[in-house]
Amino acid sequence: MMKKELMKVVSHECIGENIFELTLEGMLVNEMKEPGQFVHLKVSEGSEPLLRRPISIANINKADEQFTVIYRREGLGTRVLSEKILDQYVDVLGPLGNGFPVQGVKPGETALLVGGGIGVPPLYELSKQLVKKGVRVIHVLGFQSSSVVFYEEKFAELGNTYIATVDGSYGQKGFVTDIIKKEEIHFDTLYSCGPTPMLKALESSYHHKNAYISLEERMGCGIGACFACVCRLQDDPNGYSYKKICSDGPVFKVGEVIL
Amino acid sequence: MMKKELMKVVSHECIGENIFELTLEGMLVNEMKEPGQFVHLKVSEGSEPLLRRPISIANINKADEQFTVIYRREGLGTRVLSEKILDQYVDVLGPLGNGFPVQGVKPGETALLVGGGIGVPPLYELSKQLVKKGVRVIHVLGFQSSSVVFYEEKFAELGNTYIATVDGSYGQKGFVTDIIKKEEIHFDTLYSCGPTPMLKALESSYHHKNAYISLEERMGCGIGACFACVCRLQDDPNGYSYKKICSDGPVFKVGEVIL
Amino acid sequence: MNRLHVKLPGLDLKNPIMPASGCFGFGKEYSQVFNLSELGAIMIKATTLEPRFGNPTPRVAETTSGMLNAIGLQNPGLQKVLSEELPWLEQFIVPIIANVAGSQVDDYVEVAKEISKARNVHALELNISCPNVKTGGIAFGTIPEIAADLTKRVKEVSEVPVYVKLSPNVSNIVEMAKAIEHAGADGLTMINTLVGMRLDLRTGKPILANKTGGLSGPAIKPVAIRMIYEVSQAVSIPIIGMGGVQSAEDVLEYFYAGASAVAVGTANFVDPYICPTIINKLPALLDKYGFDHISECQGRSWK
Amino acid sequence: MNRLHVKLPGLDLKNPIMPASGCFGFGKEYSQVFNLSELGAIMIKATTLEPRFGNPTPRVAETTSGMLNAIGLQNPGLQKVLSEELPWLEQFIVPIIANVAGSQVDDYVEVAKEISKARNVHALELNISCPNVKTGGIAFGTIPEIAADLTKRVKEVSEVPVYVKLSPNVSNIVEMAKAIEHAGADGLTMINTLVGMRLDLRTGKPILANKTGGLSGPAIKPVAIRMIYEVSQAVSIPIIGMGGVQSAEDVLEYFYAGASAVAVGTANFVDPYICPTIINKLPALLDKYGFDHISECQGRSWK
Ligand SMILES: Cc1cc2nc3c(=O)[nH]c(=O)nc-3n(C[C@H](O)[C@H](O)[C@H](O)COP(=O)(O)OP(=O)(O)OC[C@H]3O[C@@H](n4cnc5c(N)ncnc54)[C@H](O)[C@@H]3O)c2cc1C
Ligand SMILES: Cc1cc2nc3c(=O)[nH]c(=O)nc-3n(C[C@H](O)[C@H](O)[C@H](O)COP(=O)(O)OP(=O)(O)OC[C@H]3O[C@@H](n4cnc5c(N)ncnc54)[C@H](O)[C@@H]3O)c2cc1C
Ligand SMILES: Cc1cc2nc3c(=O)[nH]c(=O)nc-3n(C[C@H](O)[C@H](O)[C@H](O)COP(=O)(O)O)c2cc1C
Ligand SMILES: Cc1cc2nc3c(=O)[nH]c(=O)nc-3n(C[C@H](O)[C@H](O)[C@H](O)COP(=O)(O)O)c2cc1C
Ligand code: FES
Ligand code: FES
Repeated sequence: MMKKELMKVVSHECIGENIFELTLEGMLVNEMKEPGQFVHLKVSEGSEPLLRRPISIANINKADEQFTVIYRREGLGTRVLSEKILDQYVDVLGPLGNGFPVQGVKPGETALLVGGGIGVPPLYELSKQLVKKGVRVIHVLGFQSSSVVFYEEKFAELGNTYIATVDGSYGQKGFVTDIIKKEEIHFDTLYSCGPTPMLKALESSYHHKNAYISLEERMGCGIGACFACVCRLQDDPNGYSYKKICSDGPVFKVGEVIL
Repeated sequence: MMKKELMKVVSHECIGENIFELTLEGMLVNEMKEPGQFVHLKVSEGSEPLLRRPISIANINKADEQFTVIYRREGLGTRVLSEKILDQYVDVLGPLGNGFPVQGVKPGETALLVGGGIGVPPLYELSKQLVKKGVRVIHVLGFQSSSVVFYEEKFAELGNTYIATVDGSYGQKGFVTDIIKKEEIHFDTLYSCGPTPMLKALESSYHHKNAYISLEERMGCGIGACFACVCRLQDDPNGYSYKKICSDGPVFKVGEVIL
Repeated sequence: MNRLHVKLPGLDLKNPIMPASGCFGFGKEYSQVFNLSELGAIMIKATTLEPRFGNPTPRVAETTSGMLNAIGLQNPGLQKVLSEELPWLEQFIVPIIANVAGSQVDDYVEVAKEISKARNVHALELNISCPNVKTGGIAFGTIPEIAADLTKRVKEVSEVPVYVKLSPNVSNIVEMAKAIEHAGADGLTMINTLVGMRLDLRTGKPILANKTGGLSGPAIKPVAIRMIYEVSQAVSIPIIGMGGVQSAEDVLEYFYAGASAVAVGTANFVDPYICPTIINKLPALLDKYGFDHISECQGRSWK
Repeated sequence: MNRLHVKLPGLDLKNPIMPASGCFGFGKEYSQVFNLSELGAIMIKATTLEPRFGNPTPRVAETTSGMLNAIGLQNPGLQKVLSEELPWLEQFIVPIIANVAGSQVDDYVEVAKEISKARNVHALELNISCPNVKTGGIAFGTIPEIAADLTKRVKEVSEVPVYVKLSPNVSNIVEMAKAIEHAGADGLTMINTLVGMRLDLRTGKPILANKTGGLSGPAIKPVAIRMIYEVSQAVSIPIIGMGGVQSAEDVLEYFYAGASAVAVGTANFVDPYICPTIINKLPALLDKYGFDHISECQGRSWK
């Protein structure tokens, strides 16, 4: 069930250039289930910024009633968020949306998790849940450059982890799709989150596969009421059918919606 | 010379119901001269609130490059200000305006300082400077009720101090003007700051006296450029003459401007 | 005595607070958050004769203390609203105000005629002011004669009272309001969004795919208050006010200006509990300012 | 090469940043803070034929991310501006844009004729859009024919190029702009303030003594951007843009929208150093987005 709660900052660290890892504590954590769901954060009391900001859940720690998000400082909202200090509170609405189906892969099978930039965070909770289930995980994570690489070791603890950077300053130079081909990675299920061009490239290569992708769109309500975040369906490209990324997604099966 | 400076909070205390005493440190203090001048504070970085807030200088401590203001938490601006903590910074523009003329009274003479509510603060620096000059000071301070009385002892250290409260919960019940009459206070010069009805009452009783009053008005720029804070002159009530409270005032000689 | 009870044409409101059209869908999402029967009324999403997909995305962009939207009246069309959305809402004890939109007069008339027959629709709100659709919408909202004609035509067929939603993007809001009153409207709702735009610093292009969008939120409140102040003195039909309402204090300001009920739009996105929160805070606020009943506040700025 | 140099009718600007009329007086106060020669130009406070005291106080009220003002064109009148204010400004190397206001056409004509002869006045800005004076002002700003006629009359007598300042309180800003261009204006400045109001929660009455006031500040920026975007595509005379500018980024957005120079109003009150600060930050911003010269940004949203 979606809840709204003022959650306490229990840790907040800069883990890369403009990349922050924020852990919040509160009862809302008990509602979190699927990896790939997101929270909608109100970062200030007033109307500056006015709207909430959607951020993916990167790690769920039910024992301590804590969860973690990883975000990039972009504009006003994430800048204000980045100024929160220990013991301050953040207004959280969540968990929202439908995440990655862990049941989409069986124990013993292989799952490939492909993340790009700030799309990497939700894959961490996903990977944890898959490993727990007995699934073999392989991670291919793409970043702009070495300064914004994060969580490499954490992912490596869970499974094979390849890093690509666009400028070659870390890991292999190039895009995640290059690595998948070069390393001849085979998998039963693909899970991905990242920039649309990356998702499009994956879709065109693996549309026949069991693949799930997580989308982004500018949001208003985050709960399905305002129609800000709709996308069209591939089998009705000019019709009236649609999905809402916030409440039907953000994760869709590859081939379902138009990227 | 007016300056703009980010000044450091060196002390911030609640000294009455919704009454705060804030001390700031920085080089701008070196520019402060007359008691009764004010500073124009920007309490947040963004546009919420957008405009600066005028607050009188209550105490100047040149030795430590510190000054103090006392303010009442009213609306958004003073609420945000009240949340500033030690070592944070406040954006100060000042000192602004023309204060109380200390040269309006000679050593050995008696000055009566009459304050109402949140008009009391600038009288403290004034009283200090008068005492230093060898002037005998008498304070008559009016407040709404006991919960918002402040600085009684500090004023008492400088001279005779009478307190009036509207509801009689502290000091004498009634208005400052009642006390002046009842106590048969005699004086050479009158200085006053407080709500307009109080100033009007003083004006009608003491218009023939050497008296100075400090006015308030909603302000834009605070420096004389926007014409938000003009008032008319008593000797040209319907003409084009005017004074700007921010830059010609806030202190005027009684009888000069229309209240 | 219910201190918040307000009676308007067609509407017996247990309190004067309702979500604004387009900011609450057809209620389903918010029903997960609170009991919709707590609301004074619900203004449902604009309904058009045929289904609409609306504009391409991005459809929203934030501005200082406001937001732009260009949803483009996406909705499932009259038939589905009648067969699915409205019946679903019948489980709640709350009057529905159906927001009606179209590209031409006949569309409005057709939708109004059918939707006004629905059991829980107690009033219509003619959306003659949507800035985000290419045809119709805003033209109806800026030319008094056209608005008046539309109002008349809809009044002829509607089985419930008709409120007309005014656009703030006009030179003379009073002239507009009077023309609509004269044409027989039972009430006014105001204001719809101001037309605005935001550009992307990197590309230089508009952030919204539709380029322009409707500005809502606290930024526009002073414009709404001014218009309601002016219009409420010039007409004798009631006004449901909206634009940037975020708190019980804002509701009071709208009543002072001349509104008889208040709708909450953008603030629902910020805080899904905002409507019940405001409703619960209103009695204490009436106490604070010494009112027995909320209707005592109505028009206080000019009365 | 001066990357900020902009040439407009009558105006050779070392940079495209200038304080907006009414937000900088006649420069004296801000000259205590920085050297006015740093500015691209100065738009001085509205000048009328006779001195004006303006409206009663309170004249300003704050709103969410904006402010309302109802100064009422207080100014010392044409003669004093000619004999005192303008000569004082001659010590600075900065072109002056004289904001001209009046209650009737003849007033405008008279002021324009005289003030355009002043040595440092390089252009006029016809204020046909002040919402805060009872007579004139806004009527000129909402009816295209009246605005066009006024423009023509002033053009006949002015010795310098004439810019006309548009009101945003109109149904059709493009129609207005075209009529004014057609009448011979050399440029446009936009936008003036939106008409708004704020009520006092305690009394229920308007905070401003004038009741309504002009809304300025960041709240109105999306409306200004949209209007400049529309007008710049419809006319071929240049636009000086304004409304909520607070940063070099805002200036870029105005250029993208279609402005050729930018004025800063309310932000001067927030930060008296804002104009030189923006000017100093612009070159680095041009670097960041890969422009050699600021004029490359002009109209990028639609070009
Ligand atoms: C489902 C979902 C999950 C996300 N998860 C993460 C995450 O885990 N970590 C992370 O760093 N970012 C994530 N994002 C992107 C994040 O929401 C934006 O970076 C953030 O909203 C930018 O806000 P801002 O105020 O800093 O930037 P601004 O550019 O100032 O934002 C202005 C407006 O644009 C919207 N906006 C801007 N960029 C985006 C974007 N890419 N997607 C959606 N809205 C945007 C903002 O929400 C806001 O309304 C996610 C987005 C979505 C939709
Ligand atoms: C020269 C001068 C000196 C002052 N000195 C003090 C002082 O020492 N201590 C103190 O507590 N207060 C003082 N005030 C009053 C103080 O400025 C206001 O209480 C304060 O601005 C209220 O801001 P707010 O955001 O809390 O309230 P809000 O009501 O939310 O303010 C909204 C707007 O109204 C203006 N405003 C509201 N009330 C006043 C007022 N009484 N005078 C001027 N503007 C107002 C604000 O500046 C702001 O622009 C002084 C005012 C002036 C003009
Ligand atoms: C996302 C969104 C969608 C809207 N859709 C509609 C609509 O379908 N019909 C309508 O009449 N108004 C619509 N509006 C306007 C609102 O009903 C309301 O008039 C406006 O947003 C001002 O109120 P606010 O500032 O509280 O949001 C919409 C507003 C928003 C923000
Ligand atoms: C206090 C104040 C006084 C103003 N006086 C004038 C004026 O005399 N003439 C004029 O054309 N515009 C006047 N304006 C409008 C501004 O020049 C400008 O168009 C408007 O404020 C929008 O810009 P901003 O948001 O940067 O303030 C005034 C604005 C303010 C806030
Ligand atoms: S963000 Fe409102 S429907 Fe998705
Ligand atoms: S506040 Fe601007 S002139 Fe006084």
